[in-house]
Amino acid sequence: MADHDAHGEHVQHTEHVVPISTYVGVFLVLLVGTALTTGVAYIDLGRWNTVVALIIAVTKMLFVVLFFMHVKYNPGLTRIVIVGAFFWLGIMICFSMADELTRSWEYNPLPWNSSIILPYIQHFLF
Amino acid sequence: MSETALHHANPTGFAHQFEDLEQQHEAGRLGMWIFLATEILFFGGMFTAYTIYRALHLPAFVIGSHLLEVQFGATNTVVLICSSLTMALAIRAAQTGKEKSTIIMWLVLTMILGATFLGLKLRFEWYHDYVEHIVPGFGFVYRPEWGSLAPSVQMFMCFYFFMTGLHALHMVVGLGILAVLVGMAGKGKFTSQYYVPLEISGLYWHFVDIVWIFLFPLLYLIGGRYASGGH
Amino acid sequence: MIFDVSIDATINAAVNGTMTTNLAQHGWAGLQTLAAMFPLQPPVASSIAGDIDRLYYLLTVITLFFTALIFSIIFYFMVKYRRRSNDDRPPDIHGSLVLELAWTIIPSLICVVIFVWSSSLYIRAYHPPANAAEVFVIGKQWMWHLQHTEGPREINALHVPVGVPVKLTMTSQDVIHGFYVPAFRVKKDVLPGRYTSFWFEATEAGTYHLFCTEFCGTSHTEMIGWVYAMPPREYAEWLANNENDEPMAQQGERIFNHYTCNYCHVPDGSGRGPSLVGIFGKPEKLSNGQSPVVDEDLIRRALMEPNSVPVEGFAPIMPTFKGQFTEEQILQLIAYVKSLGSQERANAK
Amino acid sequence: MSTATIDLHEAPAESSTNYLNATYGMKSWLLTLDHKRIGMLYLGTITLMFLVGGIAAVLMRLNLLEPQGALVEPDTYNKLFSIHGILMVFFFLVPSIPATLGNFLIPLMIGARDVAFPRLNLMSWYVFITGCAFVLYAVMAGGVDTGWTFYPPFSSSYSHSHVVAAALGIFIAGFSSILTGLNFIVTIHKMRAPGMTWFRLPLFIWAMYATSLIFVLGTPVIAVTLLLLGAERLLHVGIFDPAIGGDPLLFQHLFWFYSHPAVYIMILPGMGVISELITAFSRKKIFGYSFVAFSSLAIAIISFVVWGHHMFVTGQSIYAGLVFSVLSFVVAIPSAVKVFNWTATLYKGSISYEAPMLYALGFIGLFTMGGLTGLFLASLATDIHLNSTYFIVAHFHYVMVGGAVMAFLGGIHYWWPKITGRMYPDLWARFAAFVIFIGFNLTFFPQFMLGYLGMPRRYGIYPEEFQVLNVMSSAGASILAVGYVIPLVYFFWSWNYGPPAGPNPWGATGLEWETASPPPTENFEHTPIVTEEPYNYPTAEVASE
Repeated sequence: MADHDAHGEHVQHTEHVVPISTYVGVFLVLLVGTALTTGVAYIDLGRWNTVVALIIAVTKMLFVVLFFMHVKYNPGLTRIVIVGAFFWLGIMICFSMADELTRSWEYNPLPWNSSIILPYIQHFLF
Repeated sequence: MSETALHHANPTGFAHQFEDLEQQHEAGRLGMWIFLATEILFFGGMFTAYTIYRALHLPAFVIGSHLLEVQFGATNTVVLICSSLTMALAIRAAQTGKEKSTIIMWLVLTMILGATFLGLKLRFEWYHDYVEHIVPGFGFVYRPEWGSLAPSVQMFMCFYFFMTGLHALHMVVGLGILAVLVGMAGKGKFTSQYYVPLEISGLYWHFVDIVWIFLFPLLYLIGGRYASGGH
Repeated sequence: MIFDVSIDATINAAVNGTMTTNLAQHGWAGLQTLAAMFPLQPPVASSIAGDIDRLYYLLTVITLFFTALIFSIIFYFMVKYRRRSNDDRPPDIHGSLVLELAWTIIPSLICVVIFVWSSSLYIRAYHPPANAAEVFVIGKQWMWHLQHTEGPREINALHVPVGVPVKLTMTSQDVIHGFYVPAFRVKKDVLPGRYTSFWFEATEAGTYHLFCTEFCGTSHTEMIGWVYAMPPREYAEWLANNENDEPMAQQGERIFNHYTCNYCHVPDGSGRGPSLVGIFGKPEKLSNGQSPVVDEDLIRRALMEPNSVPVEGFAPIMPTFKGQFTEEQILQLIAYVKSLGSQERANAK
Repeated sequence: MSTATIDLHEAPAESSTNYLNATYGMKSWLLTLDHKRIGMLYLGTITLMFLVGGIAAVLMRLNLLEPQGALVEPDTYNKLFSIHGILMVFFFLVPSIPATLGNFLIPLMIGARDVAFPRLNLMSWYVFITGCAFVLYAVMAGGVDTGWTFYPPFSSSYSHSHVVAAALGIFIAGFSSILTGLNFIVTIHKMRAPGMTWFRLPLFIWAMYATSLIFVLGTPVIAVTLLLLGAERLLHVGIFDPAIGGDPLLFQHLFWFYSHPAVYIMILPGMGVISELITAFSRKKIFGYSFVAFSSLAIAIISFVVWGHHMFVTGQSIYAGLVFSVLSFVVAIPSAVKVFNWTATLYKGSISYEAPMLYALGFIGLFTMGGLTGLFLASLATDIHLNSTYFIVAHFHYVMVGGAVMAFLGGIHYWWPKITGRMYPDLWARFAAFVIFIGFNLTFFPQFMLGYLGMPRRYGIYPEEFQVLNVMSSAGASILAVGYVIPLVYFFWSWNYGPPAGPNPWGATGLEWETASPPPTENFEHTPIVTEEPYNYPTAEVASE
């Protein structure tokens, strides 16, 4: 590593001034999103209601994060922090769900349990 | 929460431990983003519990969701989105070196919108819920039409109050930060060179907005409204 | 059995110096004394205990080997490369990719072997064979309440036959408890509001400790008891001597009729509720599209929160029975529903 | 690569004013923004908490001398082990190395004047002592008897002790962890001196960075979990109570989502300290720098997906158990990599045996034992038998006490001259290290045997056949207690009367040794410029020139 690498992320930060038109545009997108998500709730889409609602929510969040929170104009580190946080949230939800939703699963013998491999290991070791 | 902001409310605007103002800004911004990451996990604990119970008790959660009034949830969403816009404009005003009165105007507008959100929530939602005996722990009454799902309906209401309550608490803290910012702006602290406190407080405010963007469909719109057709 | 040796006697022996004399004069006897003072394992009394011990000893060997390896290398380096003068100049060593890979891959392989072996034992421990005898357990602060399918009740004691697989279905009346029999190498937490289970097959007759292993309050340490593993004949005698209680299924049927469950759940399916005959262990179609397998937990849920298990083709009119049954009565009802299945099978034959 | 030499005994001009004597008075300490003083404030606080937790441990071991309980009522015993666990885990081990040595050393090691947010740093200490106050209140008001794990429904509905105050204390102290972690991450990212690239960072910094990640990502979850628990207990409604369809296992999931990584909060900084000690006392580069550095990050990340191994017998799904088991084995690998690299670092070194090095070697041995016995618990079948027995107690004490506390003591001994500018009697220190090593093994090795014999943990009364091993363990504990008191005594002596240490008594590399002892308030007279890798000790090639 060479010396000039120090302050590696300390890139010259040009303060980006977002035009008002962009802000207003994002604002309008958010309003439309809210109207859409409320409206869709009155249409029966079965389980897709939830999916659509979440897609709209994520889209709205992306607009807020990218423009209102200036992430579009920020260095990569900020994005790593955000993605990291959601990744960790994903870990928590997925692994907890993995337990809660598989508790009542029927037992299905796995191939390596069906006394094919095990005797060999035990025989080999003892 | 407000600590990062307050820390930077240093009168000189520049803290001795940094090499230059640029480094200080970067540090402040990164600090706030990391704080928001912890906030994501903080709310995340509740979202995890919510997701699991929703999967296990969906019918009861639908009943519970239909106890909430969509129009207030939607109105509050719009109010918060407006406040995010005014917050962004306050920062922009500082960035572009506008008069301090302009900055203060946008900040005060943001505060008014935030207060409106809390007012609506308290007066038209929580108070009503209290009157209708659907606040868990405060005279919650099982309704006969819920049948044996009543305990799970109560659980949904627990989630509703924990999550919106925690969100409202963050709003209150946000209002406090905004008040400090208004004071700082009044003293002419913010220039086009130095507005980091504004910027990172803005990040916090937008974050609180995002939490609501998720809470609204997850709490108010479970299972759709087509069955009961709203209220 | 090693546990039969009196500890006091051994300590006295050790104090009097007889142990050391023994070691010198009669090595084997001395070792036995030592083994009595420091037994390494509880009695091996179930079909899975020996297997778990073997895995345990393998892990012990691995642990000792690597600890000894690290310690001896460190000691060797400490002596060989001790600082001789302040002007020592060690060579410039950065690392070695080969070594790094070696000590990443070799432990990984060891871990894979242990994982596969261990997991298969684990699955075995928690999947009872179909012919297992059933005992139902209720944990409450601070006692164990057990009932055999045949009817006898026990408190803080469990009589089981040797050579017969026994399945325990457990629940708690208050907080979380843990059911642990060291001699069988089995343990499972006992939770309120749902059923957990495990099984074992005793292989040695004897009297073994039963512990509560999930902290449950003031008298947690007194929530202990004994497991009596008996030869089948003695066990049959014990059952015969304790037939004050009728079988659990009959008790369940009595409750079933007393609460007029039989008005709706008519065996031929013509009632207002679904027939319960033969449903246990089979998937049941619900009106929300799911078809969960009927197990203990589902029956419990159907009693407590019937609206959450709406059976297809029936109106959701069943009232909740929350708070109306004791945990014991629910278990008896479950035993009754289970027996309905086997009766049908018996009739078919 | 590196041809630069360091004159090991070159001393910068002695600065007469340093961070200790720059200002005087209570107020100058209580309002200080200096990271070094804040580190000292933490050191005092956690030492106090360690003493209280230690007294609880001593009483427990005394009680266990006799099967029927030699000393206290069962209820009191339950409160003793609960308070021992709560204090030691949340109020000693979690903040131990990060908040004291981390606070003191991170800016020094990266060549900065202070951490990024000094006021936040001071605030974190006030938050921490507020948490301490709540927990100590819970102790004095009658104690708490749920164990440090707070499992509902016992903690939410059945316990009659001061659960809410204790949980609130942990909740508050959690924010101190979050603030500290946040501060460290920003400091390490943004405050490095010119030339201090990521791969020139001392390994202690890498370890602290990994630890901070866990602080920031894990602690909020325990905070919200305890909040829910408190609400459930106070309002009698909630989401963990099975009576209304809640799942008590969900609490365990959320609790261990933080509390398993928290184990790595305790051990990772220790590993960082050991990397510093091993290199300094063998005057050699670390073997496989990048492997040691990245294994810290790997541990921090994988530690978040293994929590279910605490729940193999608690009614968790078998399928989840399989996944968590295999991931638990995976997390063992980076730890093994570290141990092997430390050992290889000794090869052809110039090894000396001052007290810190004895602690470091003790750490490697005990951590190896602790880590390997973890395999017994990651392995599903053996965990059925060993879960909730003394085997677990022994295992985590080998990691947390044999590992984290040994490293903490080693680090304190190593940097004490830097912190105070004074030496301590090395002979006494070596003696203490020896006593602690012996006492520790005598205390906790018998507990492995007790565990396999089937003695459950949290038992104040136990069957007679377990007495011999328990008496051995208690005897060891008394030796261990003496071992802990000795350093306390000579450190107090050294603080006042110790001979001056000079800037670099060990001849070690690293920016912290290039400034005066104790360092001036601003750490360095001029911002240092880094031109070489860490641990760049003179090598044979240099000597031949």
